[in-house]
Amino acid sequence: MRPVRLSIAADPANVRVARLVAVALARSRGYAEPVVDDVRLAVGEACGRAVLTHLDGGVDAPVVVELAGDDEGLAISVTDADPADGDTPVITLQGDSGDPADLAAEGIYLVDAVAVVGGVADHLDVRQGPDGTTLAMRWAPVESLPD
Amino acid sequence: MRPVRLSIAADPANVRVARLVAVALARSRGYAEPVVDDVRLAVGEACGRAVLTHLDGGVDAPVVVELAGDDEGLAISVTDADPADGDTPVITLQGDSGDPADLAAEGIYLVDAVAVVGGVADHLDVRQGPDGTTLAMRWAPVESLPD
Amino acid sequence: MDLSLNARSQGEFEVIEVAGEIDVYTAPRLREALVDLVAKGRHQLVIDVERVEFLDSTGLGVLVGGLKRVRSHNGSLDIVCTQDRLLKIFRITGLTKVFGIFDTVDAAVSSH
Amino acid sequence: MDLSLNARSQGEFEVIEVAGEIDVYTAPRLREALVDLVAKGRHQLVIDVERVEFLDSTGLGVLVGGLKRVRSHNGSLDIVCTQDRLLKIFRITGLTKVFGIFDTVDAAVSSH
Ligand SMILES: Nc1ncnc2c1ncn2[C@@H]1O[C@H](COP(=O)(O)OP(=O)(O)O)[C@@H](O)[C@H]1O
Ligand SMILES: Nc1ncnc2c1ncn2[C@@H]1O[C@H](COP(=O)(O)OP(=O)(O)O)[C@@H](O)[C@H]1O
Repeated sequence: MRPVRLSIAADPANVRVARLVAVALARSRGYAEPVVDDVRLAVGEACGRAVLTHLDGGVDAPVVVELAGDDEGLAISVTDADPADGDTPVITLQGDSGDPADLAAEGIYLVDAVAVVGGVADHLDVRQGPDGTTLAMRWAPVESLPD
Repeated sequence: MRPVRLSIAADPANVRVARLVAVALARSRGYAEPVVDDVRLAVGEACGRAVLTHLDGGVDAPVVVELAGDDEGLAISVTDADPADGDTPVITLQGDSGDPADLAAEGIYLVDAVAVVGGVADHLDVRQGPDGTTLAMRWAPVESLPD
Repeated sequence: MDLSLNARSQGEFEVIEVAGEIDVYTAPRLREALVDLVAKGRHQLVIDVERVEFLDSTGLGVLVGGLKRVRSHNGSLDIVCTQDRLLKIFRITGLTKVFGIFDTVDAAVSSH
Repeated sequence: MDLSLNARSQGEFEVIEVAGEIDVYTAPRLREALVDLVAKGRHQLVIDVERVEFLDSTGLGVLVGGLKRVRSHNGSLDIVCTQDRLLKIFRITGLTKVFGIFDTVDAAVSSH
Protein backbone atom coordinates (compact mmCIF):
# COMPACT_ATOMS: atom_id res chain seq x y z
CA MET A 1 0.00 0.00 0.00
CA ARG A 2 1.35 3.36 -1.00
CA PRO A 3 1.02 6.26 1.41
CA VAL A 4 -2.09 8.08 2.50
CA ARG A 5 -2.17 11.53 4.01
CA LEU A 6 -5.11 12.78 6.01
CA SER A 7 -5.48 16.42 6.98
CA ILE A 8 -8.11 17.02 9.63
CA ALA A 9 -9.47 20.34 10.80
CA ALA A 10 -8.85 20.68 14.53
CA ASP A 11 -12.18 19.28 15.68
CA PRO A 12 -12.47 16.48 18.25
CA ALA A 13 -15.08 14.84 16.01
CA ASN A 14 -12.42 14.34 13.33
CA VAL A 15 -10.13 12.25 15.51
CA ARG A 16 -12.26 9.19 14.95
CA VAL A 17 -11.83 9.58 11.20
CA ALA A 18 -8.08 9.32 11.71
CA ARG A 19 -8.51 6.26 13.94
CA LEU A 20 -10.69 4.64 11.31
CA VAL A 21 -8.16 5.15 8.54
CA ALA A 22 -5.34 3.84 10.73
CA VAL A 23 -7.33 0.75 11.66
CA ALA A 24 -8.19 0.08 8.01
CA LEU A 25 -4.54 0.37 7.06
CA ALA A 26 -3.35 -1.86 9.90
CA ARG A 27 -5.93 -4.55 9.06
CA SER A 28 -5.10 -4.39 5.36
CA ARG A 29 -1.45 -4.97 6.26
CA GLY A 30 -2.42 -8.15 8.08
CA TYR A 31 -1.80 -7.11 11.69
CA ALA A 32 -3.55 -9.15 14.38
CA GLU A 33 -6.35 -7.47 16.31
CA PRO A 34 -4.32 -6.69 19.46
CA VAL A 35 -1.86 -4.74 17.30
CA VAL A 36 -4.74 -3.09 15.46
CA ASP A 37 -6.05 -1.99 18.88
CA ASP A 38 -2.65 -0.50 19.67
CA VAL A 39 -2.60 1.38 16.36
CA ARG A 40 -6.14 2.68 16.98
CA LEU A 41 -5.18 3.90 20.45
CA ALA A 42 -1.86 5.44 19.40
CA VAL A 43 -3.36 7.36 16.50
CA GLY A 44 -6.33 8.43 18.62
CA GLU A 45 -4.03 9.73 21.35
CA ALA A 46 -1.67 11.49 18.97
CA CYS A 47 -4.48 13.15 17.03
CA GLY A 48 -6.48 14.03 20.13
CA ARG A 49 -3.41 15.69 21.58
CA ALA A 50 -2.73 17.59 18.34
CA VAL A 51 -6.36 18.71 17.95
CA LEU A 52 -6.51 19.99 21.53
CA THR A 53 -3.17 21.72 21.05
CA HIS A 54 -4.57 23.52 17.99
CA LEU A 55 -7.79 24.45 19.79
CA ASP A 56 -5.88 25.69 22.83
CA GLY A 57 -3.47 27.71 20.72
CA GLY A 58 -6.08 29.00 18.28
CA VAL A 59 -4.16 27.38 15.44
CA ASP A 60 -6.29 27.29 12.31
CA ALA A 61 -4.20 24.85 10.25
CA PRO A 62 -5.16 21.20 10.02
CA VAL A 63 -3.53 18.34 11.85
CA VAL A 64 -1.72 16.12 9.35
CA VAL A 65 -1.64 12.34 9.61
CA GLU A 66 0.61 10.36 7.27
CA LEU A 67 0.21 6.62 7.00
CA ALA A 68 2.29 4.11 5.08
CA GLY A 69 2.82 0.40 5.20
CA ASP A 70 5.74 -1.37 3.59
CA ASP A 71 8.14 -4.25 4.13
CA GLU A 72 9.59 -2.43 7.11
CA GLY A 73 6.24 -2.31 8.84
CA LEU A 74 3.68 0.34 9.49
CA ALA A 75 4.67 4.00 9.84
CA ILE A 76 2.21 6.65 10.99
CA SER A 77 3.05 10.21 11.87
CA VAL A 78 0.87 12.93 13.34
CA THR A 79 1.99 16.53 13.00
CA ASP A 80 0.52 19.57 14.68
CA ALA A 81 1.17 23.13 13.56
CA ASP A 82 1.60 24.62 16.99
CA PRO A 83 4.92 26.46 17.08
CA ALA A 84 7.06 25.29 19.97
CA ASP A 85 7.58 28.21 22.34
CA GLY A 86 8.18 28.74 26.03
CA ASP A 87 4.57 27.85 26.81
CA THR A 88 4.74 24.43 25.23
CA PRO A 89 5.15 21.83 27.92
CA VAL A 90 8.20 19.69 27.42
CA ILE A 91 6.91 16.28 26.51
CA THR A 92 8.41 13.56 28.64
CA LEU A 93 8.27 10.09 27.23
CA GLN A 94 6.90 7.33 29.44
CA GLY A 95 8.98 7.75 32.58
CA ASP A 96 7.84 7.55 36.15
CA SER A 97 5.06 10.07 36.32
CA GLY A 98 4.06 9.34 39.90
CA ASP A 99 0.47 9.02 41.00
CA PRO A 100 -1.77 10.32 38.20
CA ALA A 101 -4.53 10.99 40.73
CA ASP A 102 -2.42 13.75 42.23
CA LEU A 103 -2.20 15.50 38.88
CA ALA A 104 -5.93 15.60 38.46
CA ALA A 105 -7.05 19.14 38.09
CA GLU A 106 -9.25 17.71 35.34
CA GLY A 107 -7.14 19.36 32.69
CA ILE A 108 -7.02 17.78 29.31
CA TYR A 109 -3.35 16.81 29.62
CA LEU A 110 -4.09 14.99 32.83
CA VAL A 111 -3.06 11.64 31.45
CA ASP A 112 -0.09 12.09 29.15
CA ALA A 113 -1.29 11.18 25.68
CA VAL A 114 2.27 10.91 24.41
CA ALA A 115 3.14 8.42 27.09
CA VAL A 116 0.21 6.30 25.95
CA VAL A 117 1.44 6.46 22.36
CA GLY A 118 4.89 5.42 23.54
CA GLY A 119 3.30 2.56 25.44
CA VAL A 120 1.56 1.03 22.43
CA ALA A 121 3.80 1.84 19.44
CA ASP A 122 6.82 -0.35 18.75
CA HIS A 123 8.82 2.79 18.25
CA LEU A 124 8.05 6.45 18.86
CA ASP A 125 10.02 9.43 17.73
CA VAL A 126 9.01 12.91 18.93
CA ARG A 127 10.33 15.76 16.82
CA GLN A 128 9.70 19.28 18.03
CA GLY A 129 10.41 21.80 15.31
CA PRO A 130 9.78 25.53 15.06
CA ASP A 131 6.59 24.87 13.07
CA GLY A 132 5.12 22.14 15.18
CA THR A 133 5.55 18.73 16.71
CA THR A 134 5.54 15.39 14.94
CA LEU A 135 4.87 12.10 16.66
CA ALA A 136 6.30 9.42 14.36
CA MET A 137 5.21 5.91 15.30
CA ARG A 138 6.27 2.59 13.85
CA TRP A 139 5.17 -0.99 14.18
CA ALA A 140 7.31 -3.93 13.08
CA PRO A 141 6.06 -5.89 10.07
CA VAL A 142 3.89 -8.92 10.72
CA GLU A 143 5.73 -12.21 10.26
CA SER A 144 3.69 -13.39 7.30
CA LEU A 145 1.56 -11.01 5.31
CA PRO A 146 -1.63 -12.32 3.74
CA ASP A 147 -1.55 -12.40 -0.06
CA MET B 1 -17.83 18.56 11.50
CA ARG B 2 -15.08 20.67 10.06
CA PRO B 3 -13.38 19.56 6.86
CA VAL B 4 -11.16 16.59 6.29
CA ARG B 5 -8.75 16.22 3.41
CA LEU B 6 -7.41 12.85 2.36
CA SER B 7 -4.53 12.52 -0.09
CA ILE B 8 -4.08 9.03 -1.44
CA ALA B 9 -1.22 7.71 -3.53
CA ALA B 10 -2.58 6.38 -6.82
CA ASP B 11 -3.03 2.78 -5.73
CA PRO B 12 -6.28 0.86 -6.21
CA ALA B 13 -5.90 -0.44 -2.66
CA ASN B 14 -6.24 3.12 -1.33
CA VAL B 15 -9.68 3.69 -2.83
CA ARG B 16 -11.30 1.75 -0.04
CA VAL B 17 -9.69 4.07 2.51
CA ALA B 18 -11.46 6.97 0.82
CA ARG B 19 -14.77 5.08 0.81
CA LEU B 20 -14.36 4.33 4.48
CA VAL B 21 -13.78 7.96 5.41
CA ALA B 22 -16.75 9.08 3.30
CA VAL B 23 -19.01 6.51 4.91
CA ALA B 24 -17.88 7.53 8.39
CA LEU B 25 -18.58 11.16 7.61
CA ALA B 26 -22.00 10.44 6.08
CA ARG B 27 -23.03 8.31 9.07
CA SER B 28 -21.79 10.90 11.54
CA ARG B 29 -23.94 13.47 9.75
CA GLY B 30 -26.99 11.30 10.33
CA TYR B 31 -27.71 10.16 6.77
CA ALA B 32 -29.84 7.04 6.38
CA GLU B 33 -28.13 3.90 5.09
CA PRO B 34 -29.41 4.15 1.49
CA VAL B 35 -27.80 7.60 1.24
CA VAL B 36 -24.66 6.28 2.93
CA ASP B 37 -24.57 3.59 0.22
CA ASP B 38 -24.80 6.29 -2.44
CA VAL B 39 -21.97 8.24 -0.84
CA ARG B 40 -19.83 5.08 -0.65
CA LEU B 41 -20.45 4.32 -4.31
CA ALA B 42 -19.94 7.88 -5.55
CA VAL B 43 -16.65 8.30 -3.70
CA GLY B 44 -15.49 4.85 -4.76
CA GLU B 45 -16.23 5.60 -8.39
CA ALA B 46 -14.68 9.05 -8.34
CA CYS B 47 -11.52 7.85 -6.59
CA GLY B 48 -11.24 4.70 -8.70
CA ARG B 49 -11.47 6.80 -11.83
CA ALA B 50 -8.86 9.26 -10.53
CA VAL B 51 -6.46 6.52 -9.41
CA LEU B 52 -6.67 4.75 -12.77
CA THR B 53 -6.20 8.07 -14.55
CA HIS B 54 -3.01 8.66 -12.55
CA LEU B 55 -1.75 5.14 -13.20
CA ASP B 56 -2.54 5.36 -16.92
CA GLY B 57 -0.86 8.75 -17.21
CA GLY B 58 2.09 7.94 -14.98
CA VAL B 59 1.10 10.80 -12.70
CA ASP B 60 2.98 10.57 -9.43
CA ALA B 61 0.95 13.07 -7.39
CA PRO B 62 -1.72 11.88 -4.98
CA VAL B 63 -5.45 11.98 -5.58
CA VAL B 64 -7.05 14.48 -3.22
CA VAL B 65 -10.39 13.93 -1.52
CA GLU B 66 -11.98 16.78 0.42
CA LEU B 67 -14.92 16.08 2.69
CA ALA B 68 -17.09 18.48 4.64
CA GLY B 69 -20.48 18.38 6.24
CA ASP B 70 -22.42 21.44 7.25
CA ASP B 71 -25.94 22.83 7.39
CA GLU B 72 -26.06 22.79 3.62
CA GLY B 73 -25.40 19.09 3.48
CA LEU B 74 -22.47 16.94 2.61
CA ALA B 75 -19.84 18.09 0.12
CA ILE B 76 -17.15 15.76 -1.18
CA SER B 77 -14.74 16.50 -3.99
CA VAL B 78 -12.21 14.25 -5.67
CA THR B 79 -9.41 15.84 -7.65
CA ASP B 80 -6.94 14.15 -9.92
CA ALA B 81 -3.70 15.75 -11.10
CA ASP B 82 -3.89 14.57 -14.69
CA PRO B 83 -3.54 17.61 -16.94
CA ALA B 84 -6.42 17.84 -19.39
CA ASP B 85 -5.03 17.49 -22.90
CA GLY B 86 -6.22 16.13 -26.23
CA ASP B 87 -5.93 12.56 -24.99
CA THR B 88 -8.30 13.07 -22.09
CA PRO B 89 -11.67 11.65 -23.00
CA VAL B 90 -14.40 14.23 -22.77
CA ILE B 91 -16.52 13.20 -19.82
CA THR B 92 -20.17 12.96 -20.70
CA LEU B 93 -22.56 13.14 -17.84
CA GLN B 94 -25.26 10.50 -17.62
CA GLY B 95 -26.83 10.67 -21.07
CA ASP B 96 -27.91 7.83 -23.29
CA SER B 97 -24.81 5.73 -23.64
CA GLY B 98 -26.46 2.97 -25.67
CA ASP B 99 -25.87 -0.69 -24.98
CA PRO B 100 -22.93 -1.04 -22.59
CA ALA B 101 -22.33 -4.60 -23.82
CA ASP B 102 -21.27 -3.20 -27.19
CA LEU B 103 -18.61 -1.07 -25.56
CA ALA B 104 -17.04 -4.01 -23.83
CA ALA B 105 -13.46 -4.29 -24.91
CA GLU B 106 -12.92 -4.90 -21.21
CA GLY B 107 -11.27 -1.53 -20.81
CA ILE B 108 -11.41 0.09 -17.44
CA TYR B 109 -13.64 2.94 -18.58
CA LEU B 110 -16.17 0.48 -19.91
CA VAL B 111 -18.84 1.63 -17.54
CA ASP B 112 -18.62 5.36 -17.13
CA ALA B 113 -17.63 5.96 -13.52
CA VAL B 114 -18.63 9.62 -13.75
CA ALA B 115 -22.12 8.68 -14.90
CA VAL B 116 -22.44 6.48 -11.83
CA VAL B 117 -21.36 9.34 -9.59
CA GLY B 118 -23.93 11.55 -11.30
CA GLY B 119 -26.52 8.87 -10.70
CA VAL B 120 -26.07 8.70 -6.95
CA ALA B 121 -25.02 12.21 -5.90
CA ASP B 122 -27.72 14.83 -5.39
CA HIS B 123 -25.58 17.21 -7.38
CA LEU B 124 -22.41 16.74 -9.39
CA ASP B 125 -20.15 19.38 -10.78
CA VAL B 126 -17.28 18.37 -13.07
CA ARG B 127 -14.52 20.94 -13.37
CA GLN B 128 -11.75 20.25 -15.85
CA GLY B 129 -8.82 22.57 -15.31
CA PRO B 130 -5.32 22.65 -16.75
CA ASP B 131 -3.97 20.85 -13.66
CA GLY B 132 -6.59 18.15 -13.37
CA THR B 133 -10.24 17.30 -13.00
CA THR B 134 -12.40 17.77 -9.93
CA LEU B 135 -15.63 15.89 -9.34
CA ALA B 136 -17.54 17.92 -6.75
CA MET B 137 -20.50 16.04 -5.28
CA ARG B 138 -23.15 17.24 -2.89
CA TRP B 139 -25.94 15.67 -0.90
CA ALA B 140 -28.79 17.66 0.61
CA PRO B 141 -28.87 17.87 4.41
CA VAL B 142 -30.89 15.28 6.27
CA GLU B 143 -34.18 16.63 7.60
CA SER B 144 -33.34 16.21 11.25
CA LEU B 145 -29.79 15.69 12.43
CA PRO B 146 -29.19 13.62 15.55
CA ASP B 147 -27.91 15.66 18.46
CA MET C 1 -13.57 -6.82 3.56
CA ASP C 2 -11.69 -8.33 0.67
CA LEU C 3 -13.01 -10.38 -2.24
CA SER C 4 -13.73 -14.08 -1.92
CA LEU C 5 -14.70 -16.36 -4.81
CA ASN C 6 -16.18 -19.83 -4.72
CA ALA C 7 -17.07 -21.77 -7.87
CA ARG C 8 -19.05 -25.00 -8.12
CA SER C 9 -20.53 -26.96 -11.01
CA GLN C 10 -24.27 -27.51 -11.19
CA GLY C 11 -24.87 -29.62 -14.32
CA GLU C 12 -23.68 -27.68 -17.33
CA PHE C 13 -23.75 -24.47 -15.28
CA GLU C 14 -20.91 -23.04 -13.26
CA VAL C 15 -22.07 -21.10 -10.21
CA ILE C 16 -19.63 -18.49 -8.90
CA GLU C 17 -20.43 -17.17 -5.45
CA VAL C 18 -18.77 -13.85 -4.82
CA ALA C 19 -18.47 -12.28 -1.36
CA GLY C 20 -16.90 -9.04 -0.16
CA GLU C 21 -16.06 -6.02 -2.26
CA ILE C 22 -15.74 -5.99 -6.05
CA ASP C 23 -13.92 -2.78 -6.74
CA VAL C 24 -11.03 -1.25 -8.64
CA TYR C 25 -8.64 -3.21 -6.42
CA THR C 26 -10.27 -6.65 -6.43
CA ALA C 27 -12.02 -6.72 -9.82
CA PRO C 28 -8.88 -8.12 -11.55
CA ARG C 29 -9.19 -11.27 -9.42
CA LEU C 30 -12.77 -11.75 -10.55
CA ARG C 31 -11.70 -11.23 -14.15
CA GLU C 32 -9.00 -13.89 -13.82
CA ALA C 33 -11.49 -16.34 -12.37
CA LEU C 34 -13.90 -15.78 -15.25
CA VAL C 35 -11.15 -16.04 -17.86
CA ASP C 36 -9.98 -19.33 -16.28
CA LEU C 37 -13.47 -20.82 -16.30
CA VAL C 38 -14.05 -19.91 -19.93
CA ALA C 39 -10.62 -21.35 -20.82
CA LYS C 40 -11.71 -24.60 -19.15
CA GLY C 41 -14.73 -24.71 -21.42
CA ARG C 42 -17.31 -23.52 -18.88
CA HIS C 43 -19.57 -21.19 -20.83
CA GLN C 44 -22.80 -21.24 -18.82
CA LEU C 45 -22.05 -18.98 -15.87
CA VAL C 46 -24.22 -17.89 -12.96
CA ILE C 47 -22.66 -15.23 -10.76
CA ASP C 48 -24.22 -15.01 -7.32
CA VAL C 49 -23.54 -11.58 -5.79
CA GLU C 50 -25.89 -11.96 -2.80
CA ARG C 51 -22.95 -11.72 -0.40
CA VAL C 52 -21.25 -8.85 -2.19
CA GLU C 53 -21.05 -5.74 -0.03
CA PHE C 54 -19.81 -3.30 -2.61
CA LEU C 55 -19.72 -3.26 -6.39
CA ASP C 56 -18.32 -0.46 -8.52
CA SER C 57 -18.15 0.21 -12.24
CA THR C 58 -14.81 -1.62 -12.55
CA GLY C 59 -16.58 -4.72 -11.23
CA LEU C 60 -19.45 -4.18 -13.64
CA GLY C 61 -16.91 -3.85 -16.44
CA VAL C 62 -15.49 -7.26 -15.55
CA LEU C 63 -19.00 -8.76 -15.56
CA VAL C 64 -19.71 -7.25 -18.98
CA GLY C 65 -16.34 -8.56 -20.21
CA GLY C 66 -17.29 -12.04 -18.95
CA LEU C 67 -20.62 -11.82 -20.72
CA LYS C 68 -18.92 -10.94 -24.01
CA ARG C 69 -16.51 -13.82 -23.60
CA VAL C 70 -19.12 -16.51 -22.94
CA ARG C 71 -21.41 -15.16 -25.67
CA SER C 72 -18.66 -15.69 -28.23
CA HIS C 73 -19.02 -19.38 -27.25
CA ASN C 74 -22.83 -19.23 -27.36
CA GLY C 75 -22.80 -19.30 -23.55
CA SER C 76 -24.62 -17.25 -20.93
CA LEU C 77 -23.79 -15.18 -17.86
CA ASP C 78 -26.59 -14.52 -15.42
CA ILE C 79 -26.55 -12.61 -12.16
CA VAL C 80 -28.20 -13.63 -8.90
CA CYS C 81 -28.97 -10.49 -6.94
CA THR C 82 -31.80 -9.27 -4.70
CA GLN C 83 -29.93 -6.50 -2.85
CA ASP C 84 -31.40 -3.10 -3.61
CA ARG C 85 -28.09 -1.28 -3.32
CA LEU C 86 -26.49 -3.49 -5.97
CA LEU C 87 -29.56 -3.51 -8.22
CA LYS C 88 -29.41 0.28 -8.13
CA ILE C 89 -26.01 0.40 -9.81
CA PHE C 90 -27.10 -2.14 -12.45
CA ARG C 91 -30.02 0.17 -13.14
CA ILE C 92 -28.01 3.41 -13.23
CA THR C 93 -25.63 1.93 -15.76
CA GLY C 94 -28.38 0.41 -17.90
CA LEU C 95 -27.06 -3.10 -17.27
CA THR C 96 -30.40 -4.47 -16.12
CA LYS C 97 -31.16 -4.69 -19.86
CA VAL C 98 -27.92 -6.55 -20.57
CA PHE C 99 -27.84 -9.24 -17.88
CA GLY C 100 -30.46 -11.70 -16.79
CA ILE C 101 -30.86 -10.85 -13.09
CA PHE C 102 -32.53 -13.49 -10.91
CA ASP C 103 -33.56 -13.92 -7.28
CA THR C 104 -32.01 -17.38 -6.91
CA VAL C 105 -29.48 -19.63 -8.62
CA ASP C 106 -32.24 -22.09 -9.48
CA ALA C 107 -34.28 -19.39 -11.16
CA ALA C 108 -31.25 -18.43 -13.23
CA VAL C 109 -30.53 -22.02 -14.24
CA SER C 110 -34.13 -22.89 -15.10
CA SER C 111 -34.47 -19.77 -17.26
CA HIS C 112 -32.43 -21.56 -19.94
CA MET D 1 -20.13 4.33 17.33
CA ASP D 2 -21.01 7.18 19.60
CA LEU D 3 -21.19 7.27 23.40
CA SER D 4 -24.21 6.03 25.31
CA LEU D 5 -24.71 6.37 29.04
CA ASN D 6 -27.18 4.61 31.30
CA ALA D 7 -27.31 5.20 35.04
CA ARG D 8 -29.29 3.23 37.63
CA SER D 9 -29.34 3.17 41.41
CA GLN D 10 -28.41 0.00 43.26
CA GLY D 11 -28.81 0.77 46.97
CA GLU D 12 -26.46 3.58 47.87
CA PHE D 13 -24.45 2.91 44.70
CA GLU D 14 -24.99 4.48 41.33
CA VAL D 15 -24.08 2.21 38.43
CA ILE D 16 -23.23 3.96 35.17
CA GLU D 17 -23.14 1.70 32.15
CA VAL D 18 -21.13 3.21 29.35
CA ALA D 19 -21.20 1.93 25.76
CA GLY D 20 -19.43 3.06 22.60
CA GLU D 21 -16.36 5.24 22.40
CA ILE D 22 -15.01 7.44 25.18
CA ASP D 23 -12.65 9.75 23.39
CA VAL D 24 -11.64 13.38 22.99
CA TYR D 25 -15.02 14.03 21.34
CA THR D 26 -17.38 12.21 23.70
CA ALA D 27 -15.52 12.43 27.03
CA PRO D 28 -17.15 15.79 27.86
CA ARG D 29 -20.56 14.05 27.94
CA LEU D 30 -19.28 11.51 30.42
CA ARG D 31 -17.83 14.31 32.54
CA GLU D 32 -21.18 16.11 32.58
CA ALA D 33 -22.95 12.94 33.64
CA LEU D 34 -20.51 12.41 36.52
CA VAL D 35 -20.72 16.03 37.62
CA ASP D 36 -24.55 15.80 37.60
CA LEU D 37 -24.59 12.65 39.70
CA VAL D 38 -22.22 14.12 42.27
CA ALA D 39 -24.33 17.30 42.37
CA LYS D 40 -27.35 15.11 43.15
CA GLY D 41 -25.50 13.66 46.15
CA ARG D 42 -24.56 10.34 44.54
CA HIS D 43 -21.01 9.70 45.75
CA GLN D 44 -20.69 5.92 45.46
CA LEU D 45 -20.14 5.35 41.74
CA VAL D 46 -19.55 2.18 39.79
CA ILE D 47 -18.66 2.73 36.15
CA ASP D 48 -19.23 -0.30 33.97
CA VAL D 49 -17.13 -0.07 30.80
CA GLU D 50 -17.75 -3.62 29.57
CA ARG D 51 -19.49 -2.32 26.46
CA VAL D 52 -16.95 0.42 25.75
CA GLU D 53 -15.18 -0.12 22.45
CA PHE D 54 -12.57 2.58 22.73
CA LEU D 55 -11.13 4.58 25.60
CA ASP D 56 -8.43 7.21 25.31
CA SER D 57 -6.51 9.34 27.77
CA THR D 58 -9.14 12.08 27.66
CA GLY D 59 -11.65 9.51 28.88
CA LEU D 60 -9.26 8.36 31.57
CA GLY D 61 -8.84 11.97 32.59
CA VAL D 62 -12.59 12.29 33.09
CA LEU D 63 -12.61 9.12 35.20
CA VAL D 64 -9.76 10.45 37.35
CA GLY D 65 -11.62 13.74 37.67
CA GLY D 66 -14.73 11.87 38.81
CA LEU D 67 -12.69 9.96 41.35
CA LYS D 68 -11.29 13.19 42.79
CA ARG D 69 -14.76 14.65 42.99
CA VAL D 70 -16.37 11.75 44.85
CA ARG D 71 -13.37 11.35 47.16
CA SER D 72 -13.83 14.91 48.36
CA HIS D 73 -17.23 13.65 49.61
CA ASN D 74 -15.70 10.48 51.05
CA GLY D 75 -17.20 8.56 48.14
CA SER D 76 -15.83 5.97 45.77
CA LEU D 77 -15.51 5.38 42.06
CA ASP D 78 -14.89 1.83 40.89
CA ILE D 79 -14.51 0.47 37.40
CA VAL D 80 -16.03 -2.72 36.03
CA CYS D 81 -13.82 -3.97 33.22
CA THR D 82 -12.62 -7.34 31.97
CA GLN D 83 -11.61 -6.34 28.42
CA ASP D 84 -7.89 -6.75 27.87
CA ARG D 85 -7.62 -3.86 25.46
CA LEU D 86 -9.09 -1.44 28.00
CA LEU D 87 -7.16 -2.91 30.92
CA LYS D 88 -3.99 -2.32 28.89
CA ILE D 89 -4.47 1.43 28.83
CA PHE D 90 -5.25 1.52 32.57
CA ARG D 91 -1.98 -0.32 33.06
CA ILE D 92 0.10 1.86 30.71
CA THR D 93 -1.06 4.98 32.51
CA GLY D 94 -0.55 3.52 35.97
CA LEU D 95 -4.26 3.87 36.75
CA THR D 96 -4.68 0.26 37.84
CA LYS D 97 -3.18 1.49 41.12
CA VAL D 98 -5.66 4.36 41.38
CA PHE D 99 -8.99 2.70 40.62
CA GLY D 100 -10.58 -0.40 42.02
CA ILE D 101 -11.13 -2.51 38.89
CA PHE D 102 -13.61 -5.37 39.17
CA ASP D 103 -14.99 -8.14 36.97
CA THR D 104 -18.63 -7.47 37.83
CA VAL D 105 -20.80 -4.73 39.30
CA ASP D 106 -21.61 -6.99 42.28
CA ALA D 107 -17.92 -7.53 42.99
CA ALA D 108 -17.39 -3.75 42.96
CA VAL D 109 -20.34 -3.10 45.28
CA SER D 110 -19.49 -5.86 47.75
CA SER D 111 -15.86 -4.65 47.99
CA HIS D 112 -17.09 -1.78 50.19
N1 LIG E 1 -9.52 23.89 23.88
C1 LIG E 1 -10.00 22.73 24.28
N2 LIG E 1 -9.42 22.08 25.29
C2 LIG E 1 -9.88 20.89 25.69
N3 LIG E 1 -10.94 20.27 25.14
C3 LIG E 1 -11.54 20.89 24.14
C4 LIG E 1 -11.12 22.13 23.65
N4 LIG E 1 -11.95 22.49 22.64
C5 LIG E 1 -12.82 21.51 22.50
N5 LIG E 1 -12.59 20.55 23.40
C6 LIG E 1 -13.32 19.33 23.59
O1 LIG E 1 -14.11 19.01 22.48
C7 LIG E 1 -15.46 18.90 22.86
C8 LIG E 1 -16.38 19.18 21.72
O2 LIG E 1 -16.07 20.43 21.14
P1 LIG E 1 -17.16 21.30 20.42
O3 LIG E 1 -16.45 22.29 19.55
O4 LIG E 1 -18.07 21.86 21.46
O5 LIG E 1 -17.95 20.26 19.48
P2 LIG E 1 -19.47 19.79 19.64
O6 LIG E 1 -20.30 21.05 19.72
O7 LIG E 1 -19.75 19.01 18.39
O8 LIG E 1 -19.55 18.95 20.89
C9 LIG E 1 -15.54 19.86 24.00
O9 LIG E 1 -16.65 19.62 24.80
C10 LIG E 1 -14.22 19.62 24.71
O10 LIG E 1 -14.20 18.52 25.53
N1 LIG F 1 -3.26 1.55 -15.56
C1 LIG F 1 -4.24 0.78 -15.10
N2 LIG F 1 -5.39 0.69 -15.78
C2 LIG F 1 -6.39 -0.06 -15.30
N3 LIG F 1 -6.34 -0.75 -14.16
C3 LIG F 1 -5.22 -0.69 -13.47
C4 LIG F 1 -4.12 0.07 -13.88
N4 LIG F 1 -3.16 -0.07 -12.95
C5 LIG F 1 -3.63 -0.86 -12.02
N5 LIG F 1 -4.88 -1.24 -12.31
C6 LIG F 1 -5.72 -2.10 -11.57
O1 LIG F 1 -5.31 -2.28 -10.24
C7 LIG F 1 -5.08 -3.66 -9.99
C8 LIG F 1 -4.06 -3.87 -8.90
O2 LIG F 1 -2.89 -3.13 -9.19
P1 LIG F 1 -1.48 -3.62 -8.67
O3 LIG F 1 -0.55 -2.47 -8.79
O4 LIG F 1 -1.12 -4.86 -9.44
O5 LIG F 1 -1.73 -3.97 -7.14
P2 LIG F 1 -1.68 -5.41 -6.46
O6 LIG F 1 -0.37 -6.03 -6.86
O7 LIG F 1 -1.76 -5.15 -5.00
O8 LIG F 1 -2.87 -6.20 -6.97
C9 LIG F 1 -4.67 -4.16 -11.34
O9 LIG F 1 -4.79 -5.55 -11.44
C10 LIG F 1 -5.62 -3.42 -12.24
O10 LIG F 1 -6.88 -3.93 -12.33
